[in-house]
Amino acid sequence: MRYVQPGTAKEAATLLAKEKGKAFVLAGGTDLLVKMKAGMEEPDLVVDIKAIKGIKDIKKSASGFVIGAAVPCAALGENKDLVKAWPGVVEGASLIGSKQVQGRCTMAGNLCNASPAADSVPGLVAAGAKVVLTSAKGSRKLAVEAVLAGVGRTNLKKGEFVTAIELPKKEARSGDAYLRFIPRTEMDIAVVSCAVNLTIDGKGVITKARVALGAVAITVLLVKEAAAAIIGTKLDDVAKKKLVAACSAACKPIDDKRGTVEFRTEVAGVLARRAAETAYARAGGK
Amino acid sequence: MGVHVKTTVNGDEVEFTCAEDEVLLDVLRNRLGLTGAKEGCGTGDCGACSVILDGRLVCSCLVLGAEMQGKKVETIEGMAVGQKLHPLQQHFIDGAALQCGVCTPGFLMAADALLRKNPNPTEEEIRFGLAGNLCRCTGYDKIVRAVQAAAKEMRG
Amino acid sequence: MSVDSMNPDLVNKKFKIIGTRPPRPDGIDKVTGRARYGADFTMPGQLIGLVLRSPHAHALIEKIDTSKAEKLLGVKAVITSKDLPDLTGGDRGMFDILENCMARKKALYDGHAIAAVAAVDAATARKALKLIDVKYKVLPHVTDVDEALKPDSPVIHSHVFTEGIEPAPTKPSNWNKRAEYGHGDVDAGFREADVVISRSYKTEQTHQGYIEPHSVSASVSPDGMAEMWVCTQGHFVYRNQCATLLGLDANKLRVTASEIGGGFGGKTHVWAEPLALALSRKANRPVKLTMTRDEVFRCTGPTSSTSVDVKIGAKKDGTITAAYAELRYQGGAFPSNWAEFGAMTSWACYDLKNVKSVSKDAIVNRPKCAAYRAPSAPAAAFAIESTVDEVAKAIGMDPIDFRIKNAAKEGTKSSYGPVYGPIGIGPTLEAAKNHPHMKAPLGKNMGRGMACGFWFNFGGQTCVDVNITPDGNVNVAQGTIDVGGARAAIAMAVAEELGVAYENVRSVVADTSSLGHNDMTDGSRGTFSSSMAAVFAARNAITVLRNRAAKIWEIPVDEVEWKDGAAHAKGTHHGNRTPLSLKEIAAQAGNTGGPMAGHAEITADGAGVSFATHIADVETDPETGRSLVKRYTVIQDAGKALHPSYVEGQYQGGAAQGIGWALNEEYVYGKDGRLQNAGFLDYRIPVCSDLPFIDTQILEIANPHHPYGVRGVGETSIVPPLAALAIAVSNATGVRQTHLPMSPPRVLKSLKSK
Amino acid sequence: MSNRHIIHLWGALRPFAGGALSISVEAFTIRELFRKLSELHPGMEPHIKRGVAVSIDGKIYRDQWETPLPPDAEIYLLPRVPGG
Repeated sequence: MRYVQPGTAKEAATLLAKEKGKAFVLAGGTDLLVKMKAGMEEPDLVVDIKAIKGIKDIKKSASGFVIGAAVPCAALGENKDLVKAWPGVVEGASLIGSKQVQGRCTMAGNLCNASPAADSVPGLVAAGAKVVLTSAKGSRKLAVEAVLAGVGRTNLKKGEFVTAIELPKKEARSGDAYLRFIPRTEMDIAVVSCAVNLTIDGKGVITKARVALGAVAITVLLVKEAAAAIIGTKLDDVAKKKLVAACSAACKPIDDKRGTVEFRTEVAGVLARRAAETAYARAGGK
Repeated sequence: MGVHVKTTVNGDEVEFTCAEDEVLLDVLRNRLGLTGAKEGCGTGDCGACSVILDGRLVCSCLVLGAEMQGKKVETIEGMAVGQKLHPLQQHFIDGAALQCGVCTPGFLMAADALLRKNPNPTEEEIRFGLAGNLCRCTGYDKIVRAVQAAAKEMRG
Repeated sequence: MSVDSMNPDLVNKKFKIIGTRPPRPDGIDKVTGRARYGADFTMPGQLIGLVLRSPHAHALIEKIDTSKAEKLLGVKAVITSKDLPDLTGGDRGMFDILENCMARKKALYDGHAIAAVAAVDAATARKALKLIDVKYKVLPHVTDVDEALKPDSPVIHSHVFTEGIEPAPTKPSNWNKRAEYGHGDVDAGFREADVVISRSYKTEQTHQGYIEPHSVSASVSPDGMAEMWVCTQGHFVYRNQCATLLGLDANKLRVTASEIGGGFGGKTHVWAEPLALALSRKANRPVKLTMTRDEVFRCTGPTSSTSVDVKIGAKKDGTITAAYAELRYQGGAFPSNWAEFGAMTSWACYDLKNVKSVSKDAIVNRPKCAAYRAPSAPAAAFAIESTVDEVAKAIGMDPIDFRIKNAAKEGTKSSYGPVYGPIGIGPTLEAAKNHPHMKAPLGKNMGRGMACGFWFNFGGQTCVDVNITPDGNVNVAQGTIDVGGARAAIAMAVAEELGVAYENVRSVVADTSSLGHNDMTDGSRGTFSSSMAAVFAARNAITVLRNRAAKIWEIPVDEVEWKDGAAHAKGTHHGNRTPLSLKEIAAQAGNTGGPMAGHAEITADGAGVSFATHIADVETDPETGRSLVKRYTVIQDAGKALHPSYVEGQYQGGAAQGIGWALNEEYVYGKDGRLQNAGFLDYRIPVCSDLPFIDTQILEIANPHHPYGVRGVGETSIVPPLAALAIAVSNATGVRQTHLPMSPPRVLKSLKSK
Repeated sequence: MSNRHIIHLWGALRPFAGGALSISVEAFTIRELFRKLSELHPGMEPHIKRGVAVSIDGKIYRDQWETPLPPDAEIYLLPRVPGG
C-alpha cells in the first residue's frame, strides 16, 4: 500500500484517477481503518486529503455553510452558528461512534462509506444538503441523497471525491431534528433513524418539510409521503398518525443482528413522530 | 517501503519509520516503546488505546502512523509531571477507580480531554464523555466519582 | 498448617489496618501506563504467532496443506494438530482442552483453530495464513440448546452417550449428561398447593467481555527449558496444563503472570498458550501470540445459553409446597456439567420441603464454554426468581415478604443436599426490605425488581511467603493472581499481623518457579485463600522474629512476645528492656541465624456459601422497548471486608455484568452457524452512560473458617441482576419477561402480545 | 465412637451403588472414605480422581483429605463446582 498526502484537490483527484489498483480516500479513517484491520479492504493507494488547503474549514456564507470534507465531526458541535442553524444535522454527526471517533470521523466519510445506518446522512438529506465533488477535470454538485447507490456503493465516478458539503441557508421559522434508535445510550450503530426538517408559517402551519429515514432500506430514504403527511398541518395528532404510517410504509428493512423488520418498521414511525415534534418546536411551533 | 515520520510525543520530538498501513497504536507500542495505550479491540469500540492528537481525543488504533508528520501526540506516559501525578491519576488510585487497570490509561486520557473542555461537568456529561471507553470490572461507579473528585480539585 | 488448627480468635479483633482503604501497590504503574499486561512484553528475537481458524460451524478436515506457507520467506514454523500429539493419558477433560486448542479430525465451531504460524512479523504471518490450504467437508450443525437435545440433531461427538440415564443409551447424542438434585415429594407438594405456576425461560450466550485479549509469549529451548509470560487467572494451572499437553516437565516451564486485564472465569484454561509453546519449540525462537477481539469472542470460552422450565406451588399463606426446575444448558462443542451446576444452585436460597431440579447438559457447535463469574447460577436464578415473584403476586403477598418467609436459614436442608450452617440470605433480605431504595417513588414507565442469588465459594491450594528484608521491611510473595486489588488486601493482612505499617509491606505475585502450586483466582477464592495463607505466613514469621529477639537479648523465647511491630520482653526479669523493632531485629539477622521469613502452604477449605439481594429500578420506553437502569442497589455478605473499596468494586462490577446480560449482551449466530457479532460494537456491554451509580451495602457476618472472618466476594454479585432486571422490566411493562437479553426488539414484541 | 456414616451420593455416583441415594461406609477421614468407596464401588474411582467435594455438616471440603468425619455428621458427596 502507498500513502500519499497531496496538497491540492486536483492532485488528489489525479492520483485517484490514475491508480490501477484499489484506491481509497482517507479523511477521518474511522471506517477505512476498521475495514483494513478486518482484512475486508486491502488498499493499494490511500490518499490522505487532510493536507488539502481549506478542506478542514467550516465557512459560513450568505447562501449557507460550506463544510470541508475533512472537518472532524467534533468540530461541527464547536461551531455555534452551525449548531444554531442546523441542530439536527449536528446532532446526527455528533452521534457517530464515541468521543474518540468524533475527533476523527467526517460527514463526508460517513456519507461515502454508504452505510444505510450512517448517522449524519438523514440529517443532511432532510436539510437538502449538497456535496461538492472534485475530479481532475473540475467539480460538480450533487444532492446528498443522489450520492448513495446502495449498501457500500456510491454514484461517485472513478477519480472523483467529495471535497465539501454545502448546507443551505436556514429559513426563517424552520427547524430540524435527528433521532436514532440504539439499544445502549452510546457507541451503537443506528438500528433505525429519522431526520425531519420543516418550515412553518406565522400561524404554525407547516409549509415545507423533508423527512429522511435511516437503516430501513439499502440507502437512507427521503420519504416524500411522510413530508406530505405533515405539510399543511400544525402537527396535530392526525398529522402525526399519518406521518407515522407513511414512514412505516416506506420501510424496506431486513432482519439482522441489530434488529428485526417488524421492529425497524414500527420504531421508524415512533422516531419520525418524536423528531417532527422537536423540529416543530425548534421552528417556533407550539 | 515505509514512511519516515517526525512528530512530537509527550513534548519530545521523535522520529520513526513505519509501514504505510501501520496504525499509530502499533507505532506507539512497538516502535516507541509506549505500551500504556492498549489494544482492546482494534476497531475503535473500546477506547483502551485513547490518546490526544493535536488536542483531540482519538483512538490510536484508528489513526495511521503515516499521518503523524508534524503532529502533537499525548499519551498516558506523559500525563504525570515528573513525580507529580495528575489529579485524575491520583484520584483513580485513591478512589479505587481501577481494578484490572487495562482500561485505565484510556479512561484517564478521555477524562483529561473532557475536563480540558469542560472543567465542571455534570454526572451525565462525565458518563457521556467517557462512553467511548469500556470498563468491565468496575461498573463505572468509582471511575465517575474519581473524575468528579479530580475535577473539583482542579477547579480549586 | 491445617486450616482447622487455626484459631479464629481474630474474628472480632479490633483491626488497625484491615477495613481501611490504602492505595494499591500496583496503582501508580496502572495510572501511568507502566503496568505490563499480556501483550506488553517482548522477548529477544521473538516471532509473531497467528492462528488459522475454521469458518465453518461443523466440518470434517479432509486435508491441510501447509507447504506453501512454510516456504514463505520469514515463516519459521507452521503447526497443526500433528504437532500436538495426545499426551493426556486418557484424561478426557485434558483431551477436550487439547482438541479445543487445535481441531483434530473435525472443526467443531466457527473459530476453532486449524493451524498456526510463527513468522518474523505480523504481516508475514498474515500472508502465511492465507497460504495454508484446508479442505473441509461441511457437516450439518446445531447451535441451539433445545435443538441439540432433539433426537434428530446432528451428532457432534460419536463417543458421547448420555450419562445419568437408565438404561444407558446405545446411541451417541449431544445430550452428554442428566443429573438430579432435591428432596421430598414434589408431586405431593404440588397437590397441596393453592397456586401453581409454570413458566419457561431462555437466556442467550454471553461472554465475560474482559477488555484485554488473551496474549502469551512463549519460549521453549531444545533442552526442554521453557518460559511463558501470559495473562491468566492461574499461572500455576496454565503451567500444569501446558506441561501435560506439550510433554514438558512442570519444573522446567517457568510461567510469569502478567498483569491481567480482566478474566471473570475466561482466563481459567488454556487456548493459545499450547500453540505458542508448540510454535516456539518448532521454531526454536520465542513466539508471541495475541488474540484479536474477534478471536476472543469467536473462540475463547463464553458461558452457556440456557433454556429452563420452572414450576412452583404455594399455599395462600405464602409457604412454598413444591419447587421443580428442568435446566438445559449448552456447554459448547464438548461435554460439560454447566446445567448440573445450574441445578445445584437453582433453589439454594430457599427452605423447601419438596424440591427437585433436573439438569440436561448439551453439546452444540459453539466454542467450549468456560466459567463466567458464579458459572451457571445467574440463568437459573433468573428463571427461579422470576417465578417466585409471580407466585408471590398470585397469592397477594409482597415478593420480599414471600422470600423472607421461605428463605433458607441455619439448619435448612439445602436443595443440593447438605444442611446449612450460619448463612446470610435472611440478613440480605431484611436489609433490602429496610433499604430506602425499596420505598423510593417510581416514575412513569418505571418498574422495580428485586432478586436473590447464591453461589458456592471455594478456597483451595495456596502459598504465601513473607520475607523480612535486611532493612526491616517486608516482601510478600503470593501465588494467586491479583484481579482486583488483592495485592493490597494481602499486604494489609501481613501488616496487620506483624504490626507494621502497610507502607512497609510489598506484595507481588510470584512466578511458578518461586512458590509451590497455587490454584487459580476463581471461585471467589483469591483474597479469601491468600489472605488466610498470608496471616499464617506472617504468624510463622513472628515466631522467627521472637526467636531472634530472644537470641539478641539472651533470654528464653517464651519470654518474648510480639506486639505493635516489635519484640517485647516480658516477665519480672526482663520487663524493663526497650522493645526491639522489626528493623532492629532485621539488622542483626546475619548473626542471629540468617534470613528471616515465614511461609504458609495451605489448602484453604471452608470458604462458606454466599448470598446477595439486589434491587433494580428500570424505565422502559413502551414505544421502543428500550430499558434503562435508573437505580441499583447491591446487598451482600462479605464476612469481613479487608479493603472495603475493592469489595464494593466486586459488587458493582458483578452487578454491571449482570445488567449487560439482562439487557443487551448476546451471541448472535446466523443460520450458517457463524457468530455474527464478534466485536464490542455489536456485542453490547454496558457503557458508562448506560448505568447509574451502583449503591452497595456490605454485610459482615464473619466466616468462622477464616482467621479474619473473610468470605469470597467476587462472584455472587452477578447472580441476582438478571432476575432483578427481568422482574423490574416486567413490572414496568406489565408483561412477564422470559427471554434474556431483554433487547428492545424482544421487549417490543412481547408488548404486542399484551 | 462409631465411625460408620451415611454417605449421601449425588446423581452421577448413584449408578455405581446400584442406584442407592446413600450408602453406609466406615471411615474416620475423607481419605479413608474415598479409599473405601473406590474399593466397594470401583465405578466411583474415576469420579473421585476427577475431583469430588465433601460436605461435612454443611461445610464443603474439596482438597483436605485428612479432614476427620465426626460421629453422626451429615455427609454429602458433591461435584466440584468450577468458579469464574
